[in-house]
Amino acid sequence: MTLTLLDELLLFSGVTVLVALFLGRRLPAGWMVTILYGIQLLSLLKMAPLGYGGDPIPSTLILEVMGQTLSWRFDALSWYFALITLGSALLSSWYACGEWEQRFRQAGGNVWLFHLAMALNVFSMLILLASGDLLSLFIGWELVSWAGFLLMAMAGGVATRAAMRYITYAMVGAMAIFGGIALVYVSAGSLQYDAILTAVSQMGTPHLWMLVILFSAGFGIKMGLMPFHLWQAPAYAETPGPGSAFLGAISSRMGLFAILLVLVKLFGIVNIESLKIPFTLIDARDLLAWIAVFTIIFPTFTAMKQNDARELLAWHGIGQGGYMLLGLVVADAMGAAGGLLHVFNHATYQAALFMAVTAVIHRTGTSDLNKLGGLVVRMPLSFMVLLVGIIGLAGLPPMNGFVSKWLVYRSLLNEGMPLLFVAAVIGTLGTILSVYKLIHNIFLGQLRVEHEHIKEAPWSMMIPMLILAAIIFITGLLPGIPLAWVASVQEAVGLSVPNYTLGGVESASGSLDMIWVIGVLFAGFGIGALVFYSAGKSKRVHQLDNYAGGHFLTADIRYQYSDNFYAGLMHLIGGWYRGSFLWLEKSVKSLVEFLSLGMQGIYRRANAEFYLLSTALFVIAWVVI
Amino acid sequence: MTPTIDLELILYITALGLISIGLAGVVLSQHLFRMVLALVIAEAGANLMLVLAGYRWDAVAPILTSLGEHPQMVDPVPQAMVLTAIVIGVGIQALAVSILIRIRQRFGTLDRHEVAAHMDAEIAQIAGTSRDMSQESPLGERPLPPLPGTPAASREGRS
Amino acid sequence: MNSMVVLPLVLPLFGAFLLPIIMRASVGVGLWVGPAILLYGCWILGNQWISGTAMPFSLAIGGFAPPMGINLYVDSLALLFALAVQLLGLIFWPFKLDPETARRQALMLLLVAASTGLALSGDLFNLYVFYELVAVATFGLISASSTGSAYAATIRYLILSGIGSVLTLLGIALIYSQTGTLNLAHLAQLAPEQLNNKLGLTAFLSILIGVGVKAELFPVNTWVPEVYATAASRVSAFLAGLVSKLALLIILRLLVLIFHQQEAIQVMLFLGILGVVSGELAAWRAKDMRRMLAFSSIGQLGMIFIALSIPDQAGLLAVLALSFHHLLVKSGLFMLADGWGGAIENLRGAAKRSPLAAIVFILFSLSLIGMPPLPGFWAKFTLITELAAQTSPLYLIGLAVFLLATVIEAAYLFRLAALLYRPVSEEKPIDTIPKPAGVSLVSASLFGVGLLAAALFITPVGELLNHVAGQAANAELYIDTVLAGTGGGR
Amino acid sequence: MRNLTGLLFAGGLGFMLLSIASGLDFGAPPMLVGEAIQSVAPQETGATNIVTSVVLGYRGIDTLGELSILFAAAAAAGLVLGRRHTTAGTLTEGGFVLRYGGAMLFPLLMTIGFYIIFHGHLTPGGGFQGGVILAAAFFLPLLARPGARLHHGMLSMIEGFAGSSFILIGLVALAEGEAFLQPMLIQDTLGQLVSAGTLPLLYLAVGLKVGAELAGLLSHLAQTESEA
Repeated sequence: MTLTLLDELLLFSGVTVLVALFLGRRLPAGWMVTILYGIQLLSLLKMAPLGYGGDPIPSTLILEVMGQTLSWRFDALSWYFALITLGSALLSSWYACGEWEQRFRQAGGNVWLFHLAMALNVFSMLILLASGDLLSLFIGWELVSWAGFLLMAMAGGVATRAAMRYITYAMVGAMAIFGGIALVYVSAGSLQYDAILTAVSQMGTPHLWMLVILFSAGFGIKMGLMPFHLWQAPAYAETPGPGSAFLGAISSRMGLFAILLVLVKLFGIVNIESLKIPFTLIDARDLLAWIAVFTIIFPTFTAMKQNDARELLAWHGIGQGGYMLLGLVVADAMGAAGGLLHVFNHATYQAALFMAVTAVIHRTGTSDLNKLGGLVVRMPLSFMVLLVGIIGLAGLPPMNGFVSKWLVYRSLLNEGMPLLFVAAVIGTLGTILSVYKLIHNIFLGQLRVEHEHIKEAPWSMMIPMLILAAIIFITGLLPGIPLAWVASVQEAVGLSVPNYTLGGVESASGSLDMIWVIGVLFAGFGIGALVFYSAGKSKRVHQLDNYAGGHFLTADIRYQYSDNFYAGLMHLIGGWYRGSFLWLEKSVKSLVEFLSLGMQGIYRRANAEFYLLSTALFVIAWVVI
Repeated sequence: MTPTIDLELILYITALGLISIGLAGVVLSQHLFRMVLALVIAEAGANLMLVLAGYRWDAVAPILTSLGEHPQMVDPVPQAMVLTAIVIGVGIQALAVSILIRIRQRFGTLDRHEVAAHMDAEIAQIAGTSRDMSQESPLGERPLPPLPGTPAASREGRS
Repeated sequence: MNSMVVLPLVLPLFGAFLLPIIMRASVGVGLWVGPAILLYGCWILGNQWISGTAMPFSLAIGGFAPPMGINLYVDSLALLFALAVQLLGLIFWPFKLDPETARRQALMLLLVAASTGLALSGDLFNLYVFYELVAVATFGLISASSTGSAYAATIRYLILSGIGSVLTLLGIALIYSQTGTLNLAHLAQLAPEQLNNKLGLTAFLSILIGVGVKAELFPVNTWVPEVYATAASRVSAFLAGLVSKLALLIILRLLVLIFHQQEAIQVMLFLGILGVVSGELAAWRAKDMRRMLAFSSIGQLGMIFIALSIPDQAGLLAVLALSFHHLLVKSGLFMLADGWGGAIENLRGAAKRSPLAAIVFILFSLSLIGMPPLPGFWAKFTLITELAAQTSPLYLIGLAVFLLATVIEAAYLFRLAALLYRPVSEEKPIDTIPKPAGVSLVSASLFGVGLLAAALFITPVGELLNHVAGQAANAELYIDTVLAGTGGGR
Repeated sequence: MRNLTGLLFAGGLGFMLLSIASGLDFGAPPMLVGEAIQSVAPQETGATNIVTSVVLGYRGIDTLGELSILFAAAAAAGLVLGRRHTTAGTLTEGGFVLRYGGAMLFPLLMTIGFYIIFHGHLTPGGGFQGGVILAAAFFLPLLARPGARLHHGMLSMIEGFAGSSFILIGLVALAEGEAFLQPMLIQDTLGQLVSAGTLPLLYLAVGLKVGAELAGLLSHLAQTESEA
């Protein structure tokens, strides 16, 4: 029996877990684990043909358990997601090594547990991505959920609380999927993908509705789709720094992966489109699209109100997931490509942003946007990375976020969905506003006195950030590189493929060539720079070497305030922040509490004999009469 | 002898009536000893029901008096079973009474509600939990992390 | 030696009768009597299992052929349960030395013997006798913790169980009046003509409610929280883990062999659903660990009742899988509760005091929730696929309730797990945090190891259970073995 | 309100059960097993009292279980009530008639008890009935003299050995290659005092056990009453 490449990869990943488990208490554990992620990435790159339309690679491991066959294999879809997973794991782990780790340990954190949790997350994600049938998918799904719980909960305190919330949501999702799997199993007689494919074509509408609802709710919870989005931001924001970079980059995309696999590949968009909602003009696909759009808008505008940098980013992570789903359910060649490409792009800039913010926390000790400012002069490289990241997040050229969002918008217009388009643009507006708040409050404005002497982030943290920034720019310049992978993913799940080039996409309704765009942009920058430098000499002065209102400034006077940002805007739209979903969540919880109280009452204030008597009476009466 | 409907009905009414009385007694009485007594009554009913299952018109007790021909005899199996059931009942009643003695000594009462209240209190005391069923938030709760849209979102306010 | 199977049933009785005398003569010898008997029982049953080519077989007590005499019916299901009884009896053996040791150990032996009898017996009234013996022994063991609350809990349980017995006896009387026999196989033969009517149904429901008292059937399970909260953990573990399953076994046999009416099944399904709902919801707010486990046990038993309402092979497989899984997990959890038994609040930071216990607890919780590679997942998987395959909408409601209950279960179990890992508050010395006693922790870990082993060998275990379920679901096999068999041991 | 409901429910249940039970063919039971036993019992067990052959033979294990229940109840009661018996010194002594009447009844009751036990296989009666009378014999003096005590060690000896000899008799059969509790030594004529093989021995064991058990239980109850 020869090991396939997939076996090799999973083996390395398992070894990483074991190393983290047994050797993780030694000092250089972080580096060891990082190197092992590197090896895993290399092993994944050996499977690179998958990214260019290669045949799926099976694992030799096939288990027969309780009459079910469990198998694992990698195809283009798995490979694409695995690449993002391992890439972000490698960089996050790299970032964690060295100074961050020492600081974390000094603060009472458990470095061993952190690396173990990361390794477990990666391992379980790879297992999930490799799943070759619905049952192994569910097993991987649960593993990912619990591994994520471990990483989120390990910081203790508020983090544990957020993680508990997460796991409750995740269990709801898992149980929805479990129920869905049971229904599928009954109608298909097997959980193999082939059998399900044939079974789906014979399913009645109610059955299909039920399955679509169960699966999209189940997977959607992990993605933070609209009614189930509340858990995500606190959970990710409270995870230890590099962990949140990793989780923010890829964890909730597992939901998207599963949606792709089950709803798109197995059920087929066509089938979902055929599910009409009675008395309305919309069908299940439109429903999903609108959920996606609301997932873009609401969390993005919630992010705008955050005063904690990490919470702000985490809320954005939810919103960006909406773009991906939106692109996917539009499901034409360009839309799906945009959605899938956005997974990659989002992972890069989200990781970069979390890392930059963590670097700031590392140096200043706070992520409160109201207590920072002016750090650009002290941490210029981190500023650059953050700038690159927010440009990507806002979807502006020249970074990669622009490409994927452009594709999504384009396809919305092409497919004649102007309302969705407008809604998505509103979401982008919110994004731009809130990321400006982020960069302004941290890096621009007045440098605080207490931050006068801080230094740039250490190189162990800087290098991964710079690598990410470079990737963001390069894939923005040459989107054809990831688009090639995306195209093979689309092929693998049975969607049509756009006509992509190295610089973008060509289509009859409008092409995009980022090389040109960026060329023009940089030409513009060049002109601007020319004007700036030719205008005369500028002098660099200390920020307090200034005056206001006729007085010289001193260190204890603030001449620039960064809190209560967007006061005017909030005055306009503030009334819309009602916390309705929070209210919903609370009411569900209170309902459970109430019922629980009632049930305890049944048991505690028991007249047990009366119960027995009445049960006997009713049961026998039911039979006799 | 001709079987009469009356005897049958009377016997069944007696047996099932005893069970019903016992059940009602257990449900209605507030005193644990009375509940035990009601249980005894109900058991008597069930035993009677069991022994009725073997009754036969025109038959004698299942004991051979002479070899060879013997008259029709009633079913011996329910009789044996009822013997067993009675003894089981006696054992349980004796145990019940001895437990009642102890409860009386510990709690000074045999009223079911008072005993239940004492019991709840003692369980809670041993476990170290608060006994009341107040609406306070369940264990492990912490105030939620700063929420979107609430004024408290700014963690420390202005600096 | 098929006839040896009677020994694990009789020897514990023998030992129990003599134990007070032996103890009086020599405590040192007396302490070894019980474990030796149970070990011997394990050995016999294990041997029977290994060499069990001739299974199932029927063993006539006293050599009287079945419909007249009482027979033991030994199939793999009965043997499995009998073996579990002996093993758990050994694990939960009351070692504690005090003036009452002899009585407590004698009661434990009686409990083991009666439980073995429940697993093996093939006669309805004989089952009733053993059921009562289990009850009495249980009352004794519960009240052995000799607190006032234990006595109060016992008497409440006793009265409820007494009414249950009355109903059971009534059901037996009705069945006997109708058919003139009590042998299960014989009844199974007669049932299609004689018990497939209202009378049969009434008899079954009376027995169901009566036996349901011990099987923690909603709503006659109100004794559960208070008894489990007051009894010693080992006793609670034995009750929750095994005795409830044995009561279920009676119902299972009746369903498979005798009563096939839809109404009977629907009642069970309905009450099972209510049991799941009430148990899991009540556990959500429970403030001390034993009560939480008790409520969770009610919920789990409700799930098993739901599974039992599909009395074919696949349903029985789910019943068995859930039962044995619950047996392992709940026994282990109750062993942890021996020491962790108090208020949940006090457990804050307990992981620091006893890391192993915390890990074992998490393992059990994960399995209880149905985390995939662990056996709990497979048990739940078999159940939900079966439920989804049923046509009646009540089953789908059962499925939905089952899934929602799992969410609640996960929430309260992991709330506790997270609490275990909370940092300890400063002013509280670490020694004051409760910690499971050594022996209990070892037994709990033993159950944990068993769970992991089951996870590792899930395929053979699954096949085994499937085989057992197949044998148990085969009513013809039962009838043929008992009535046409030669009486096995003669 | 709940009282009314309880009453109504109990009545309703009884009524429904009655309507079910009235469907039974009273007085002409099917007696499938009963008939079969009646026809073969005298030959198989050698007892003229067929109830006895059912109790000790056909359903012998039931009887064993029942003995165990009694034993369990006694042990549990002992566990609950504890060993610390205070003699009830405060209770008044019984009068002359009571004391001496009790003493005089003692041999009488013993004789009757043993008679009933030994004739259990021939006539109505047997181990249980006789055992109860034996227990009464021991308990009567206790009532007459509240200060008196039963010898608990003796009682537990009797109950232990009686119970275990029941099982031993069964096990001997097993060791002989027969089934557990199979009746043996049946060679005598039907209806004699010494007949029915091991059955009278079993009944003796049952009688002694029941007597000891009940006496123990009762004295436990009687003596614990006054404990503070």
